[in-house]
Amino acid sequence: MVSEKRTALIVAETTRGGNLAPITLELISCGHGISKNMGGDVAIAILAEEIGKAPEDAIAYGADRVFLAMSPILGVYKADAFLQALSPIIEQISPEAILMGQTDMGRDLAPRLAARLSTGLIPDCVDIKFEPASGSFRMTRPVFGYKALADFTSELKPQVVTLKSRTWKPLVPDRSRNGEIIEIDVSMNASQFKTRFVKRVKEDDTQMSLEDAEAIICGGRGLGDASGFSILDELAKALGGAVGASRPPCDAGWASASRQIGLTGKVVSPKLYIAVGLSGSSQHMAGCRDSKIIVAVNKDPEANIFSEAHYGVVGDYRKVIPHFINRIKQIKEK
Amino acid sequence: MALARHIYQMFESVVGLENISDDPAVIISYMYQPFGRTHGVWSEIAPEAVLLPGCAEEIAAIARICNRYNIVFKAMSTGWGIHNLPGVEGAIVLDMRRMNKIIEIDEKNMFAVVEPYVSCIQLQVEAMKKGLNCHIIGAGSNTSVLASATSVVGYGPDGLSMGFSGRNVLGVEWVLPTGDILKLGSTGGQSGWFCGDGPGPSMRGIMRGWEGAWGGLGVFTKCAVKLFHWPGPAKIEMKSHPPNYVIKEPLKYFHASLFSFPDLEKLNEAAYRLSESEVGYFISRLSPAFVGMQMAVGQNYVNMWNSGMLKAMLGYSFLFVILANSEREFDYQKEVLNQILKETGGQASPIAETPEMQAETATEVIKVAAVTRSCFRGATGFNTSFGAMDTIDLAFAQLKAGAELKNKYIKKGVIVDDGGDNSATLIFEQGHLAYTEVLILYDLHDKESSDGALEYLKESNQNCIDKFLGPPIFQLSQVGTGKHGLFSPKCHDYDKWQKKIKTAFDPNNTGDPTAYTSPED
Amino acid sequence: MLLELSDYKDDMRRCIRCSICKWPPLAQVKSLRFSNACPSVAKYNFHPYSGGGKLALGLALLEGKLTEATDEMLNILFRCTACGACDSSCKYNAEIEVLWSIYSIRAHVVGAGYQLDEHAIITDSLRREDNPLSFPKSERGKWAEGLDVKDLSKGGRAEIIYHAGCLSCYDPESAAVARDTVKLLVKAGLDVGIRGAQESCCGSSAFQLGFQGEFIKFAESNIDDWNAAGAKTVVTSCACGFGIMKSVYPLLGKEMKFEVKHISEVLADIIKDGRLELRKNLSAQVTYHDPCNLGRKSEQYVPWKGEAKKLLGQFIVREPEKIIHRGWNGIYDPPRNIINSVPGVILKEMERIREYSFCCGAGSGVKQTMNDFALWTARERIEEAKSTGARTIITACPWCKKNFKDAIAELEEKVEVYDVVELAKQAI
Amino acid sequence: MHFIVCIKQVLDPEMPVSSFRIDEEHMRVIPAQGIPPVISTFDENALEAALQLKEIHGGKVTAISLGYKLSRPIIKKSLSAGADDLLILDDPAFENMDSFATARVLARAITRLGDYDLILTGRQAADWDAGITGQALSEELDVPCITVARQIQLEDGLAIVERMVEDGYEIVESMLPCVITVSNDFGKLRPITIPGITQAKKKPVKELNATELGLNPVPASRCKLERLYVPSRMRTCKIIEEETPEKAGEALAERLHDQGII
Repeated sequence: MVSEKRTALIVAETTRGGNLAPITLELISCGHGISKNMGGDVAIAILAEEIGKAPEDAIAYGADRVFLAMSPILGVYKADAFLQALSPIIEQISPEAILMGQTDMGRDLAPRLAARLSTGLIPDCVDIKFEPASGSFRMTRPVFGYKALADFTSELKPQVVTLKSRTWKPLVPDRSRNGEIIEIDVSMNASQFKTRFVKRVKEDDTQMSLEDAEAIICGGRGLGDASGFSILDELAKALGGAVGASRPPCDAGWASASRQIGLTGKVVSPKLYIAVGLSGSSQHMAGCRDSKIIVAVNKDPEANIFSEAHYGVVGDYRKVIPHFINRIKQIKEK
Repeated sequence: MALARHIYQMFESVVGLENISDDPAVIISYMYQPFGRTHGVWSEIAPEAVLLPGCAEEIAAIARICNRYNIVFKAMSTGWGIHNLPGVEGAIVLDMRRMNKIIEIDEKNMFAVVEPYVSCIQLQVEAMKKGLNCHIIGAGSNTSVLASATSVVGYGPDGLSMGFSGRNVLGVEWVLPTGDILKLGSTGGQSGWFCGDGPGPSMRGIMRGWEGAWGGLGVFTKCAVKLFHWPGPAKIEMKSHPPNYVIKEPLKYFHASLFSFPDLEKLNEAAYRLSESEVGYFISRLSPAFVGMQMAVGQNYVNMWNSGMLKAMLGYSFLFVILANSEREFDYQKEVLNQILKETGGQASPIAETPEMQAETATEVIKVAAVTRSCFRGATGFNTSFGAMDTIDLAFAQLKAGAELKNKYIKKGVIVDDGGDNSATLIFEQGHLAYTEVLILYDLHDKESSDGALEYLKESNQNCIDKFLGPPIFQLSQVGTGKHGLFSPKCHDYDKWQKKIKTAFDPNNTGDPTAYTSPED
Repeated sequence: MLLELSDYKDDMRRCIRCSICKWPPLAQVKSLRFSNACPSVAKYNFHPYSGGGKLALGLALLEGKLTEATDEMLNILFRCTACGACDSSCKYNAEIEVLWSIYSIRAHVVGAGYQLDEHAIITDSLRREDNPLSFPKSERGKWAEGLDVKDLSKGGRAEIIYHAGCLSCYDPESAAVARDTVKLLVKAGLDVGIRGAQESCCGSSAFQLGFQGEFIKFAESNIDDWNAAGAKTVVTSCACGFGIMKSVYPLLGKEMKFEVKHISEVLADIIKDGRLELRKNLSAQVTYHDPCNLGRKSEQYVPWKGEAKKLLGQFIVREPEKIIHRGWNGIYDPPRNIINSVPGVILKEMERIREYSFCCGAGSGVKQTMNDFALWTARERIEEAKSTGARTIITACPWCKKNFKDAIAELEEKVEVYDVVELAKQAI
Repeated sequence: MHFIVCIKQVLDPEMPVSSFRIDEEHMRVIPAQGIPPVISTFDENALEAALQLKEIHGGKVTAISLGYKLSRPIIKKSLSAGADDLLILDDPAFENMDSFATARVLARAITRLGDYDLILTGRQAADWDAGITGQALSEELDVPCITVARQIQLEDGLAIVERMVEDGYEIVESMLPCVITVSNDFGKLRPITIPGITQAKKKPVKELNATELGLNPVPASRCKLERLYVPSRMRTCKIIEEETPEKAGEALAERLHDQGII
């Protein structure tokens, strides 16, 4: 049964216990927007070992059709297994677009999927519009280390896209929505795959990962020495965020290299990014330029960071930050 | 057709791996030759390779290889000048830079023996340490002593007292196009280089004649040139800073004066009287534009020119320099000078008399270090016309004819408006010989200006013939192909004799014919 | 603003091929033996190795007569210390930017992806270790351990920032001189601070070798950091850095709230107004070597961008007027004043001095990548020094001193080499 | 063992922001004077991985580079670092290809090279930051693919790989041959040395164009670039002015709270 309706297919990401990961809600919200001006609907493929409230949540957050593929092998993400599970779903829907997150899974799976479907892929997309005239999509993504943006279109269908996290706001859940849940039988066994998952090790358990943190406090050369980072840790706790560093502190050994934010480090776009004692070089800004709100604390009014920040305080961070923390604590208690 | 590998390797074995190159970057850099061109800065013909020979024997070996494989070769020293590159395809360049020794300065017999890459300034400073001075050509002291003595023209304002390069050359070591090494004059054994005409027929006339063979008759590897008594100090200290270094101490018995005359005829007459009186160290008629461009550039020069001050001061004038060996001689020469001026109505301009101007003039007259300002700084392209070496009268006739013709082109706007009389008139051998080089400045990179300059040069040659002004010194060898066809019939068919000499000295045609004999016939 | 190669077209095609760039300004030639101005053409002889020869290459690249850079072309462009002798000789009679055309040809060629393999070592080191000498960044502050001076990398501000320079940070001998320099400044009561472990390269070798991208990053971050530290004066003893900070930093369009000075200027002032007394009698005959970057190359450079209009027929007038610096406004007298203020020391000048000084041979990466050429040039200069009768060379740059000492090591007749600061210290 | 490393020549990602200019009409970055192209930073990590594996397991490292008018000195840095031979695919047709076409051309060249044990690429190119070619290449060659590796071990025909994930790392095994894309956490490429440069001059370099690969015309790009521009981030920074830094800290907290940011 090949549906004539134009459908946007979401590939869901689930957490342990079978619930939807935050990125999936953002994907559904984006898919909902597209399907509206496409005059179509939103389908979602949930591939997992065990299913909690995922299908109901998916419908509540805007999905119309939920395709469930259950298998112990799908408990842990593995490209070959996910590709095999997805192909019958895609065949059945022949969607206009397939949306994934620009996440560990999306970055790995999307290129393989697009290659198999011989179709186009736009990774790390920050904007996607359906153009009724041409019947194809116009997508925008950052390139050249966030120094530029590029718009693409493509005639090929389905258009595979991975979306940058925290770009779309999830819809307000509406438990009264109704949607169809379709079970897909998946028969696969481990021996047929050439790769094998061994284990997953959680690092940095003390701190939240930089990619997920809502707020990031980043320290630079201006901290002067390693002791500066203890002040930033305190601020991070007060805001429930994580601490990062630009390259100089990592080179000087004040912070671990895994905490480095920048072109050759991690790329983040939290809601709030507080840059303390860092000049804002091009390599560093490439890692945080797309944060929603950037606050800069630096003693040099001419520092480049002030040309990229929304709010700024010119002064010595050792005097500014402690009082900033106290005030936050007072506000939080109220 | 690039040089065949085995031939390249032969040359390599002669001069050594690091002294030969045919890399495109090296070749293109040598092809940058703006001097004497009318259009652009690049030579049309690319040499096959550039070699840096170390001595006469190496050049002889190179010549023998060239004879066997029919390859044209031509030497260049500083590389500044017309016809530095061979004018035919498949030729090689011998850059003489490594042959830069002063073999000897013979104080007693007052001559120096130099290799091709010794420049006038280098010889001058070494000679002055022994109380001697050398003639420096008008173009500047960065030029090679040997080049102007053996192969290319060689005139300069100090010729009044020191003759010109052609007259100063004595013994010569000459690698013929065939590869034989010929020694002219008294260069054999212990008899030294003091005389240019050894036993047997003298070759000097054949070797260079009037204008030189421009590298068409092989390579001159050593030559002796006359030196002259230098009354000044052994070392000349400079003071002040660029762009005007000036001698620290004034020169004893030195005086430079700038005489202007009511008209050309009076200037002409004074020229005769001055040169026949056998006084003076340096004489040159300097045009207002020439002096103006020496001192200023860009808008400052234009303002100075438009003010008319230059024309008023230097309309028809001579720069005349006295440099005597003793007080009595100094007074005598000044006496002679004043008397001639009185009789010809010459006025000495007061500006030149100040100590600063005396020092500045002395620096430029002795060191000849800043001439390029007047010729090249104004408009990229520079050329000379007229200039046959003849009587003083003819020199001034050339000046008049040149000014007239130039004004026609100035009105067309294709050359720089330098008043038309921008030229240099030099006098030699006590007034026996003189000439006027009529200079034109134009823009090498502006087609209209380049075409205009080329047209002017052709018309100026025709002018020389129509008005019997004698063969022009530089144009003879470069305007269009069939170069000598225009002048040779009017000048006792010299071209035929030159071809006979070329064939005799260069049976396999390895010497570059371009500027010496017309290549095609 | 750093101009493009096409902006120098008018300069490159106005070379008249007069070869004056191969000699000192003619009026200053004093002997045949020491009448070379350009070490490159003096050693390699082919015309392209001279200033004018390189301009022809630049024009050929611009006009498409040369479509790619051959290995020999890279040799031509980089077997050259960018000492600027050709520039000051040519400018005696012309208004041609020879040195800046060469800088621009190098940047053009490098931008197109051509480079000498050895230069990859320098740029890798600059990108990873913030110095061109492949020493670890973590050891940058070692030279100043235990030194009684404000370390601004730990915060704080200072009136004067002493920028030691890469060689003074990593080369033991130069480091010793740098320590003495700091002691002298502190002794003279100046409010001086150093940036210790956070000091990074001034970018001068990157700029001169054509890697203008790397240079801009170092220059911009230095200007930011020096401004932030509230410095009124930045003092360095490295002439290479000084020359580029004076002539190129101002072109980046960033406000520089400080003045750049060479240590010899500061030292000469301190001695003149009595804060430092040179009492010991050293009774020595010395000669002084003018480092190119301290002298002619430290003059302010004014890039000209305008159009050439024609007056009086074909006479070319540049609009706006082209401001030409001829190299004589560099730092020449302070080091000489220091030498002359040492009792018993007699200064015997060499033939090639001041704006027509002859290079020591180390500049723009030559010491690191073509040491044979660096030593050849040094030997030429040492012979000239000996010709004055002196047996001690005083200079004002660690690079010159190091290159001279390396060359002297191979000569039998020993000659002493001291930085001008060492001379002053010996005389206190 | 035979390791193949794909290295791409890109515009220097660490060029100063002030020199980064785009020609919107031709949709390309205007090459700046004095800023040479570089080997993409992540591809250098891939090369380091190959060189380390070769030191342990022996064998040969082949570097492959694909593009148009590639700069030989820049690409040959791979040989100076230690690669044994270099295959340069240079053709006008290879200019502006997308990742999938690039994967197709690389796959054709690799199959021509004969057998291989491991293909290593950077996790993404430092210019268009796509991160597709490695995975597409594994599909073209029908071999497994492991992405964003930070450590690789080889044991009896298996690759045991630590790959980066958000909150730590995964350990995954794959049969050989396979494609592994390497992350910068693997570690920097070893510094270039003079001996490395002199040896590199003697190492074999092979050049092929599109026709010699039998791939003329090359596969068309699947997505069409419509516009390339520098987003104007005209942010006017609101500076919190107070008499003392301490007061400014407090005022900042209040301002962010009022704006609902904290």
